[in-house]
Amino acid sequence: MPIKYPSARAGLEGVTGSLPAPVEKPDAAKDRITGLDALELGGKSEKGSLGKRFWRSAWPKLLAIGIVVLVWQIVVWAEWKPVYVLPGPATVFEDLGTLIKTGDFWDGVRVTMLRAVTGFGLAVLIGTIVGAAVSRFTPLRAAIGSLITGLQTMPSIMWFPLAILLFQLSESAILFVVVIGAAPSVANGLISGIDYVPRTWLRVGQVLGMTGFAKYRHLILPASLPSFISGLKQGWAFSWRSLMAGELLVIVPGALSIGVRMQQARDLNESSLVISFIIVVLVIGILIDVLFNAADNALRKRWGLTGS
Amino acid sequence: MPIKYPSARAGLEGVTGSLPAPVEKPDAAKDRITGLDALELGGKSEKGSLGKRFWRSAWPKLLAIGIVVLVWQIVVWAEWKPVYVLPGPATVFEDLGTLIKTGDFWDGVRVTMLRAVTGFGLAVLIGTIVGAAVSRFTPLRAAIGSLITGLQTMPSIMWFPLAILLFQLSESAILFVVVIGAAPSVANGLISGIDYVPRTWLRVGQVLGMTGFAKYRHLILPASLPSFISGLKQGWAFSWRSLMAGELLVIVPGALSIGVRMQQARDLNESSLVISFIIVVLVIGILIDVLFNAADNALRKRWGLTGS
Amino acid sequence: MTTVEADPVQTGQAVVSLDSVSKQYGSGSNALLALDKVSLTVRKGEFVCLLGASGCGKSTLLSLIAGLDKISAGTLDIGGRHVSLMFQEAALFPWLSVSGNVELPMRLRGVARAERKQRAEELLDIVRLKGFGDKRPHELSGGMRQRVALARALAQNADILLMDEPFGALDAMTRDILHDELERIWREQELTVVFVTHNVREAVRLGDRVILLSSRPGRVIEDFPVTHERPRRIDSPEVAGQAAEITDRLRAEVARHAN
Amino acid sequence: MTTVEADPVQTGQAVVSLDSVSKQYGSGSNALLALDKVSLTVRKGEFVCLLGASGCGKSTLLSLIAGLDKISAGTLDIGGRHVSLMFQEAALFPWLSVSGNVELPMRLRGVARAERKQRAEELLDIVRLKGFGDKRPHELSGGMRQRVALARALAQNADILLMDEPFGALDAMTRDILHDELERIWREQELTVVFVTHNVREAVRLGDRVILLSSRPGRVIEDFPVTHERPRRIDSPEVAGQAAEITDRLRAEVARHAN
Amino acid sequence: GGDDDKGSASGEAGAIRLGYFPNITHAPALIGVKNGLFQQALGSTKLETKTFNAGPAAIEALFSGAIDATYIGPNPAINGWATSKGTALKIIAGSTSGGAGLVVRQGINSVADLKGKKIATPQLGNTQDVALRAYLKSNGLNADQQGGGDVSVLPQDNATAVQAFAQGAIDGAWVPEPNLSRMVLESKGKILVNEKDLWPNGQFVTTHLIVTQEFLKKYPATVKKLLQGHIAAVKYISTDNAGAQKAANEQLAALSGKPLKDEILASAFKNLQFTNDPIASSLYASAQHAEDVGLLKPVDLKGIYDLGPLNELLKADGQPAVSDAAAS
Ligand SMILES: Nc1ncnc2c1ncn2[C@@H]1O[C@H](COP(=O)(O)OP(=O)(O)OP(=O)(O)O)[C@@H](O)[C@H]1O
Ligand SMILES: Nc1ncnc2c1ncn2[C@@H]1O[C@H](COP(=O)(O)OP(=O)(O)OP(=O)(O)O)[C@@H](O)[C@H]1O
Ligand SMILES: [Mg+2]
Ligand SMILES: [Mg+2]
Repeated sequence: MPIKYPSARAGLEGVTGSLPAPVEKPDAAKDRITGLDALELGGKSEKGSLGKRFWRSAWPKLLAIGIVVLVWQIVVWAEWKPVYVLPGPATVFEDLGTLIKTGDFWDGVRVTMLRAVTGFGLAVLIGTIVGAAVSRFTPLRAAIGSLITGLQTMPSIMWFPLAILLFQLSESAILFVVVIGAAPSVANGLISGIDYVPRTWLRVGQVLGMTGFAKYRHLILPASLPSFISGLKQGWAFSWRSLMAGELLVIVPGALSIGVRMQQARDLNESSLVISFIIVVLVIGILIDVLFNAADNALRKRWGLTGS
Repeated sequence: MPIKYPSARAGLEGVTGSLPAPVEKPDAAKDRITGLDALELGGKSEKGSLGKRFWRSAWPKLLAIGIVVLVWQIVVWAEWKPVYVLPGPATVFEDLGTLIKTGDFWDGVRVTMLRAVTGFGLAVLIGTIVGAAVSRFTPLRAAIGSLITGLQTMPSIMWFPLAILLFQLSESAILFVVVIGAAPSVANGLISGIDYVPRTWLRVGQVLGMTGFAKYRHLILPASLPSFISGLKQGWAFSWRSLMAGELLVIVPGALSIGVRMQQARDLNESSLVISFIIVVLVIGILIDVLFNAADNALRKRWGLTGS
Repeated sequence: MTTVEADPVQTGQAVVSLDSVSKQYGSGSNALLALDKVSLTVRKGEFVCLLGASGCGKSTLLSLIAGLDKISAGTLDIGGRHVSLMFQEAALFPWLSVSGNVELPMRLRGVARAERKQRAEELLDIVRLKGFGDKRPHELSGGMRQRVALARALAQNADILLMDEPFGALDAMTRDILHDELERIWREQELTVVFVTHNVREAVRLGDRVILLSSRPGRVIEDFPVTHERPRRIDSPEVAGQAAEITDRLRAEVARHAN
Repeated sequence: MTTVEADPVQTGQAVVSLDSVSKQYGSGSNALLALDKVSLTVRKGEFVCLLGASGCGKSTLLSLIAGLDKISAGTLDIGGRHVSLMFQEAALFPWLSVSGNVELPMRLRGVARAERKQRAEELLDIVRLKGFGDKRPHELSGGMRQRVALARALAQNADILLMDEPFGALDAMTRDILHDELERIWREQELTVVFVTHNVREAVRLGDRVILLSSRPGRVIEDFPVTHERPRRIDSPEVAGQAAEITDRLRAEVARHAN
Repeated sequence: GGDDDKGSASGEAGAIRLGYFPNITHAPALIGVKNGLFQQALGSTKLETKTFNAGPAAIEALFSGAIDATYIGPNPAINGWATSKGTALKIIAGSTSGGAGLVVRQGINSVADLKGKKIATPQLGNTQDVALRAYLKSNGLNADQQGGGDVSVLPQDNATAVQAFAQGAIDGAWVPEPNLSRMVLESKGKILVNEKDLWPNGQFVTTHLIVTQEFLKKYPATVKKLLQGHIAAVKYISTDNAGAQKAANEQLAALSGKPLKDEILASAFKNLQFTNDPIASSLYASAQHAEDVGLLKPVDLKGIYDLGPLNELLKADGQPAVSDAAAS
């Protein structure tokens, strides 16, 4: 197969003409090439104002949203289902607008996010410790390695009896459900990351005299970070889903958590409200993913994995 | 830090004595060393009868189970909670024994596993395609990359209205819930694997003229396999959990699926039955994890990641 | 220091032509000009050796020719020919056995199974690794891996073969053998070769021309034609003589850079 | 072919002693005897060079001494000394910058921040990479990475320094400079060095002894003491002379093996 | 809670933890909490409330000692009684009667038309499920527990059932209020069977109040005060129906973020009857039906009621006493 790289050359042939002939001062030449580079890499470079950069990453999202809303609206116009079953975008966005204008809603978001962050934090802590321990001690791995995935397949709802037994009807019961839902993912991500640390690095670590904690701190954790982050991402998804179920365990009058509101919307069969909450949950999920992605991208850049 | 490796030498110093002095025929020497190696590596080698190998991986599990059962029994004896809330192991195992002796139960397992496998298979297919597409096309990634994690955070129960809308109350509705629960994990695993394919390999692939499908077949997929497998593992957990919820959607006359039976046990507040089902679900989860681990170990062996 | 335009005496068709090619990594304060207006023409069937200090841009130049990186300015043309690049690191795929790695380029071309098995065996024999086909890359020594990478590059059947210090990890004897083999293949298949090395004698032993690059930024500073008749021997007085001459030039350049 | 017992003339304290050490990889039909009853003593402050064909077991020997692999038979003793090993591949950590990589061994020893920053700069200066401290490993050329690995190995302050083809990817001039630096550090810090190379002249330039290994299985076949006075020059007639002698011996061994 | 031993000598707890559902069939609880009727009656004993979405969860909490008393439907109570072998709980008062029935789509006009149709119930073996199965059986139709038979009975939670009915995925459902009203008003369903019509006096228990036996034994005085609050709430509903509807709906809104629509609220209140009478006969009959259709192992319900304290209070208030006898 011939190797072609038209983009590389196409962009440059035009540029060449504008390059003045031999330049003596290397600094000047450097500057010019910097300029050219910026031009050439325009589509990819990290430069440009914050607004532009934001726009560049935002337009495909907006387009995607636009298409979904359009299709949805068409289906509604086609009257495939009665509007109380499948309300149109206008209705839903109106409801959503009213919803997010209430302070109650934001109180609920606060309550839920607080639980999510606490639970997830705990899950990360526990998952990391368990994952590190399991991948370190062979008998432990044999003993509970598979149990970790086993636990993960348990529907949150099955933990309710145990949660109530252990923590009564308290916030701790919710946290318990969240942690037990998310920690296995975190542990699994770490274990699989550790298992795939290249042998050469392990040998380098051994030669550098790394043992115990230092080995984890300076070698295993950074080397398994990519897999760990993807474990965290999955763990987040699990913890959020567990939380939505777990919040039904204890209902504190006052600020209503998202989980309760969602369940109520479902119980009341208010399609428009249900869809509103789907959107709210999606948006929160996406925002969190954006955070993870930022971490991931920073990491890939440091490792030299960006660019072709 | 001094580097010590007592285990390496400790084992050998004893052995040295039994080594006859200079041997002329290299083949004979080779054989002898093979023997010594086998001795030295006894604890780790893959040799030994199937039964022995099985026992070696099984004892820590059995020990762990033993400890859990013991603690449980002690808590029950201590009468922390009445037995109808926390029944003892004997009661539960008796119930479990009765349960698994019924043909109905196995029919249910069959129905559920069939759904799980179908749903998971579909999820893998869709997740792989979506993951490959997303990591390939930058605008697509910008558009729906984050949506994937967003979807994952959606509790399965929120998909019920949509599932009913699209598929009425059919098996397809269950599959829909399972697939939408699991596919994002699979896609995410693949995406993160692809993102971390070392740059050198990508460059080698480019030089070898890999493009399009061939590139995925011969480079991207094998290189991202570790992360992909861990994505599959997570995807399995999600699909199983979604299935347990999804099975409550449709009850097909004939055999009662595990999800329905579990829900019923809970509805009837039969602690002993609930625990029995927790055990059943755990065992299924663990068995599946063992399969994944087998794949993972084979992979690590091929990649040269086993041993120190 | 002015740029020396490479002007080969041969009259074959230009296969690789670079015209004031520059390559800059990074941007802003972090920018590094790796290659500065390099002009170079390699003709069909030529064997060109590249010499230069560590970090002067030799690997960069090869990856530009192979189309792996974008050039920052200038023009580069290889006329759509097939290029094969042997990297400085072996970069074998760990999920394939040794012969799997060698067979891969043939699989991609759709060569039949039996044929590529046989060809892979031939190639492993050429690089003196007969019987290692079933091993995994991690079971090989550093020099062995490099040789597998060579076999893989040869399996590509490309028109242009770019080689980045291919024999750096080999002992003198194995290297001598591979020199002979490479020369034979180059002749038989009328390959065009661009060969990076740090061993000046090796360059004179193999090359039709030896090109010297300066450091930071990399520029072509000298183009030595090598005219001794082939087959040459690496320890022959002619080779040693010209090598000494080139070494002096290189030494002067490195000294200049150090100041 | 009988095993030649290394019997150095020096009388210093034995720092590394191997007694009929064998190393076998794999088992059963897949077994490969990499080292066969290697006996070797390295004394305090000695600079020992290892030579041998590609795949003969040089890297294996170093990793056994460093305790990275288990020996299959025999005894090996380094008296619990600190060992530092510079691998054949640079093996830098991609998540650390260049100076981060160099500082790492000092961080592990608990050296204070300011001190290790300064020491890292010194070391980078020694390997001629001043100003590259903030780069990431992937931004370096192959030879530059190797030099960073050297700086990292030196930062370990070990008693025994094992080096696996440390200068394989360097041009002659940079290598000459590093020879001088390495020799200086070795003297000043009274290091014991085991140095693997394919460059016979380099071995004679640096070593107190040059040890020749045979191929498959690896055995010690010859132990050449190098007695020319230091400082030596790599292109001096004495070095060239002894190098030629050793090369002949090596060539004979490789030829024997090829039959 | 029950562990807070302040004044246990006088039979009074420091606090009582009461469970109920944010559901219109629990109106006395909603109103009692909203209007402070419980707290008023309890005096210095602190009232802590917990809400649940389903009976099994409430029983779970009761079993684990997370709550002391709860409003609950008859079937979870029977199940709790059965699994604990009559040691965990006692029914101490009635709360709600009526408000359930079979809603079907237009075009189904008789029992015979149900043949081959899909009918949902909230869960296998719950009150409505048993009622449907018993009704089908008495009309010569059979339905097995796996969803097969002449009529396909599908356990589905109320939200899913209402949704499925709206989309035509099921042909009907035997559900409690307010789902009943919602299916009629929103999805144009029609009531084929009002469960009321199947019971003597049109009365059958929908919700009642239970308490753990331990708490009852330890703090009889507190239980009595709780009952006082309950009686006051029931009384308030009968004296000021509009005010009661408003209070109930406000409490619902506080708990779930959204009030019921007025028309549904009104319709539901009309179908429901709030009474202190636990209508014991319907509980026994329902249990008997469950046994008949094979959904309940024979269970001795003797002693499940402890109506002594309630009757004392009713007497003091000049209301007629209620009975725990099988037939009234
Ligand atoms: N990906 C990169 N990002 C930034 N700088 C780079 C990158 N690759 C190479 N460089 C820089 O470009 C210069 C030339 O590198 P190159 O790898 O081409 O050198 P080289 O001549 O091959 O050296 P060696 O003989 O040591 O392999 C070096 O200074 C290096 O630091
Ligand atoms: N992990 C391993 N598993 C199996 N065989 C191995 C392994 N490592 C090395 N070998 C084999 O041991 C022999 C010696 O390898 P070693 O790496 O020590 O050679 P070397 O002398 O360093 O060669 P080079 O000069 O090419 O680096 C080789 O034949 C190699 O195939
Ligand atoms: Mg290079
Ligand atoms: Mg080696």
